[in-house]
Amino acid sequence: MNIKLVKEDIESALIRQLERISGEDVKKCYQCGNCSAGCPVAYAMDVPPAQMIRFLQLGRGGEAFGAGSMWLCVGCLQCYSRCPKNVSAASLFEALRQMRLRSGGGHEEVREIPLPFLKGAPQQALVCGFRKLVG
Amino acid sequence: MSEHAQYEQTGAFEPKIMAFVCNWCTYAGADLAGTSRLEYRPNVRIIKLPCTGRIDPLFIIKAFENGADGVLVSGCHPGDCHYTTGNYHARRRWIAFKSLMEFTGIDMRRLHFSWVSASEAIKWVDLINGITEEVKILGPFVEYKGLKGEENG
Amino acid sequence: MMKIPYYPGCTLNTVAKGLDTSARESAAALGFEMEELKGWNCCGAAFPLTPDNLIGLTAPAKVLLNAKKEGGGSVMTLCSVCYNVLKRTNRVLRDDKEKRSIVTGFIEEDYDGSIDVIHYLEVLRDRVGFEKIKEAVKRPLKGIRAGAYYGCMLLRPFKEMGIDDHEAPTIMEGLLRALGCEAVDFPDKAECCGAHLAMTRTDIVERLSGNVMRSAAGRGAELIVTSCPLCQYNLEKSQKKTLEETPGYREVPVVYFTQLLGLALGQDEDTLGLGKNLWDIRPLLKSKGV
Amino acid sequence: MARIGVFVCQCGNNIEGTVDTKKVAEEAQKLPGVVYSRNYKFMCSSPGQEMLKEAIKKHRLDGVLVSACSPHMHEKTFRKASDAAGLNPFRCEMANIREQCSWVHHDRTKKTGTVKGNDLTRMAIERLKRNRPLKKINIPVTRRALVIGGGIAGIQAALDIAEGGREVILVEREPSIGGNMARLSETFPTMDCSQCILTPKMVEVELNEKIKLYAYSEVEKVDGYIGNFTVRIRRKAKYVDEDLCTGCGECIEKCPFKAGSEFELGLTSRKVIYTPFPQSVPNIPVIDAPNCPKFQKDKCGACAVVCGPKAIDFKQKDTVVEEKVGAVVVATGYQMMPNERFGEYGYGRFKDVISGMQFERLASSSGPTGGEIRRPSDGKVPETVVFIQCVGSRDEAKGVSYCSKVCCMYTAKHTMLFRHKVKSGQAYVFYMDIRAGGKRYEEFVRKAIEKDGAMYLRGRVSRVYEKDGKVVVCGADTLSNSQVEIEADMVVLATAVVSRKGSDGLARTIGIGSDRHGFYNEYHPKLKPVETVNAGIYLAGACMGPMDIPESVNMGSAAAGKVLGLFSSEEMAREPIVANVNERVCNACWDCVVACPYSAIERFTVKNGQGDVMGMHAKVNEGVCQGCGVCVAACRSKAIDLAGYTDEQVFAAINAF
Repeated sequence: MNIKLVKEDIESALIRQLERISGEDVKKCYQCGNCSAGCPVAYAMDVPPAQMIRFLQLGRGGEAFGAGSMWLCVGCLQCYSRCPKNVSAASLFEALRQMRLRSGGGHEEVREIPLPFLKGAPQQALVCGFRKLVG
Repeated sequence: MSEHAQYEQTGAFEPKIMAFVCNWCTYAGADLAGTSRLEYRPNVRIIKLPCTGRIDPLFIIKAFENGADGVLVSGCHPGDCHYTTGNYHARRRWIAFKSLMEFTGIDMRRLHFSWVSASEAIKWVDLINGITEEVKILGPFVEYKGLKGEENG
Repeated sequence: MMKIPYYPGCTLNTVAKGLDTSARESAAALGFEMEELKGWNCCGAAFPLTPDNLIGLTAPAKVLLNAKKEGGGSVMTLCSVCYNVLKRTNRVLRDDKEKRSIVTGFIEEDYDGSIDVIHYLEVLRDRVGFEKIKEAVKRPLKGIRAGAYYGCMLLRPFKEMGIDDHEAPTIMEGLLRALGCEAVDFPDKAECCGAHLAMTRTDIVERLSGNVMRSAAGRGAELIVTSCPLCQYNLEKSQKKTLEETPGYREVPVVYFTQLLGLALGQDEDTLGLGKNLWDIRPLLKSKGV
Repeated sequence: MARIGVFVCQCGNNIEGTVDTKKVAEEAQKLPGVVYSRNYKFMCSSPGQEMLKEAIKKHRLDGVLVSACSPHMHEKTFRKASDAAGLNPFRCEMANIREQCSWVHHDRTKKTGTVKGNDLTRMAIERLKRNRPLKKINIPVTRRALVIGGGIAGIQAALDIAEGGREVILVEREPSIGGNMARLSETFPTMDCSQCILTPKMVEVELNEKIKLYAYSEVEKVDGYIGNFTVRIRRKAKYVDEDLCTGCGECIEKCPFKAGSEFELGLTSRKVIYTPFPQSVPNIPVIDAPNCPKFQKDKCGACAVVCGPKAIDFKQKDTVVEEKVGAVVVATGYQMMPNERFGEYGYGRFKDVISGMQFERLASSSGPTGGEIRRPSDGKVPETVVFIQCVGSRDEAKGVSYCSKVCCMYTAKHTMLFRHKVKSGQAYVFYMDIRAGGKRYEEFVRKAIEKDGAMYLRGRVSRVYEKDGKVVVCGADTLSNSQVEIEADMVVLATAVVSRKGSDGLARTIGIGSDRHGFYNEYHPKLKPVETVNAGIYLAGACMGPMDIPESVNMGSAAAGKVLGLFSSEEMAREPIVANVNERVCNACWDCVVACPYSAIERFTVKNGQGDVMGMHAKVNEGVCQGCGVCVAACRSKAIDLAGYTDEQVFAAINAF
């Protein structure tokens, strides 16, 4: 990958908006990798949490939005509870989702969800899932 | 035309500024402005004290009484005080004193409080030029001079 | 009899009925009554992860408001997720005046976060006491090696939940021992089960829940207890896959901690809803002579 | 009427260029009290100074004003010249017409500069008229030092001061000196054995006649000021008579009871009567009373039975001694952060998760395993060891924002020691950054990687759990962007260096500052690194912040140098710019006491001959006062003034404005 770094990207409105929504300051992260180490779904992510924050630090919103990682984070808060800098990667993932959902993009179509699941699953799974994944 | 021309007495009002500064930071900063040959308005007269914490509010009133049109108090930056906490005392005193001065009718643009370190010659220059300009616009401060006159007379 | 206002939440009214009924029966046996809130709504099933999402706080705020109006100084939950959402929302309303005014403005009634949100487990530990439960046990679950699965929502974030140490919790083990079980400690007891990914990514849930179950079974757990209906669902369901993939793995029943409590207190297996489980606990009980 | 002489310097053309010095001198001459005034090319030159001296004598001047450069430049020069001519140096004053006039106002017509030069000179003359002759203050100095803490920094300071010929009292809290360094196996980057280089120094302390060692003692109180401190030291009961004990060790041998060894960090146990380690200095055992059945149940007493010289004394009590010293070196060291705060790493729950300091003991040939690396759970030699750096350090969530500075180096050392002792072993190191700034440090770390094959992983560990006799480490390697899992036999945590428990209490006792982490504050972070705000009290070693052995030794020597400098004469002269109290005006409101940054003002009780209390007033300790004048401005009744900067002087200058 070749990234051309420019000040305008690093200070871009997009990143600031993500910070505002998430309540996080990406500069605080010093890239220790603890979030990626403890994240239960990082193995399935194309961009694991620490790297996602790194992209945001570099002003690369495109890479962060382009990755599917945000749809995998379930908010278990393992990252946040062990972060030495009190940064919540989960909040940043949620902010990415929120921005995507607010702009009309959704991740899942309700009709694609299997009927047996809809019948048998606890309501909370559906409520929570719909809130996080469906626009 | 050389720069000094603008400072020459042209009959216009030239304010007198009195500066109370601490020995370790601001006095040294003002010295540095000299060694760096920076130029600034000649309206200021410095009185050196060991620390801004030594400054009695009465000094300021006396300065006004003796013809100062503006007064500056300047010392080390918070945390840099040569005497550890002297400038914090000065700041606390200043906060209390400021409202009192306002109450007595002194325009707060005549009274300035600043931190200038031993390395901040440029800040010192800008500060003096700024205050001189500001006080010049305000015109002479006469209320307290009158008081002295009465007392002496 | 001590009365404690109780918020069941959606899932306990339907899929997780067993969690509800077993808890009520056990409470009665232990000397307190769970008084269901007259008016309640869904808590939203997820505390908003971003601080600017205030709309997500309105539903739980409404629940808390009703609880206060009904006169209790506290409200108790059973479901880990409800507990998490209500407790954290309550804290926001208590500590953040600005957010409180927006949220309460939206629900058109003020609520100041003044009630306490507590979990059934806390009542057992702090108000009833494990010692007293031990005395009340009629059917000691001797010889059963049970593992306690905490999941995420009961414990994290620690600063806000504070029910127990978030890295090495022991509250459920304390209960298990009081019931006569042998509590099995296993490393993955606070790892994620996959949660709502059950909806879209069963492969991930199977892997995460499978890890939890293998970790527990590896330490000799014959039974898992939990306090979250979604964890229960995931841990139970994913085992089909685990059985296929893991040689030597045998299914492990996953029940609510209240079901085990009810059992030990001598309640009827049917009213506890044990029959609804995918993996039946009863053969285990039989084999242990309980 | 005053007899003032005024000397206006041209400074070549530096002043003369924009200030008409002749005119300034003429204007000054007109002022009342000025009897002599002139300008001169270079006042600071020898002829200039001579001229000044002559004028003082010839015109019987009682005050001299030099209108020249900044007093920061030449005040000392002219005061010295005045003194030589018999004029009190504080009757010599300067007006700054160069740095603050001629150099900053470039008006070549000299109009601007001359106006200002006149003003500055006039103001200074009016001030000078009110200058009182002042005498330098002489303070007697007790040429004897107290060193608190017998770690390597304290040992170094004590030895250097003793070497300089002065007496030292060395106070150590533990039964033996040596500190944390005594625990270490080898030292980076040279890999020489810690005890081999430390023990000779400890023995030197014991043999040095100038050093009085109070082991198993604590400083309770420090009163006084530079040159004149009184120290109260509590000597904890050892239950062993130091004068009788020969250090034979028979009692330790025969003691049937055991307790966890503090020195070995719980890796093994020690007897209830013990010395921390075999090379202890002094080699006198102490009885751990809370764990001793003799004290708890009045049983046993075996030690007393076997002791030949009858040195065991169960009835011994704490004693308090008072010592007079002129300077204090604080060298109380550090401790490691309690690992229990790391639930995710399982310290305290998993036996094979140990701290770096415990690893030092495992690797030390005098340690519990005789230097073999054996894990605590089953004594097996571990093949795979994971080292985790920054456990606590740089972890704001756990309250430590700083870098502990030594962990990168000692972890590299650990991997080498491990590899040297377990040839087939593999070491893994989780790190965030490698900080190896120091002579031969970077090369040392590279050697650990390149020669001894330590696998360095850039990332942090999320959690550790036990599985089938292994400790599984789950971490991230951010360079390959992957989660990594290592089944290790043992995990070593490089825990943070933190201040000693109770360090802030000691700071209050001795009147020095500490930061929010409990480390002591130096006077100036760059230019006065061993001094404290309390004159005469110096710092050495890691009580100031994390530091390694060479730095601690540096600081110990530096502090000793400062102490010896202070002790170079029996009296200490200091500038007389100090506050003084007009006792009759003082109404004892104590605002000054509160305001003083140096605790230099005391509440003084006046008593008559019969000892009746007649009143109270503030009293300035001239030895401690630094002359800032904060008290003067704080005093409501104008009872305090500051010599050299009196209200009278300042008002005179303002009035001449």
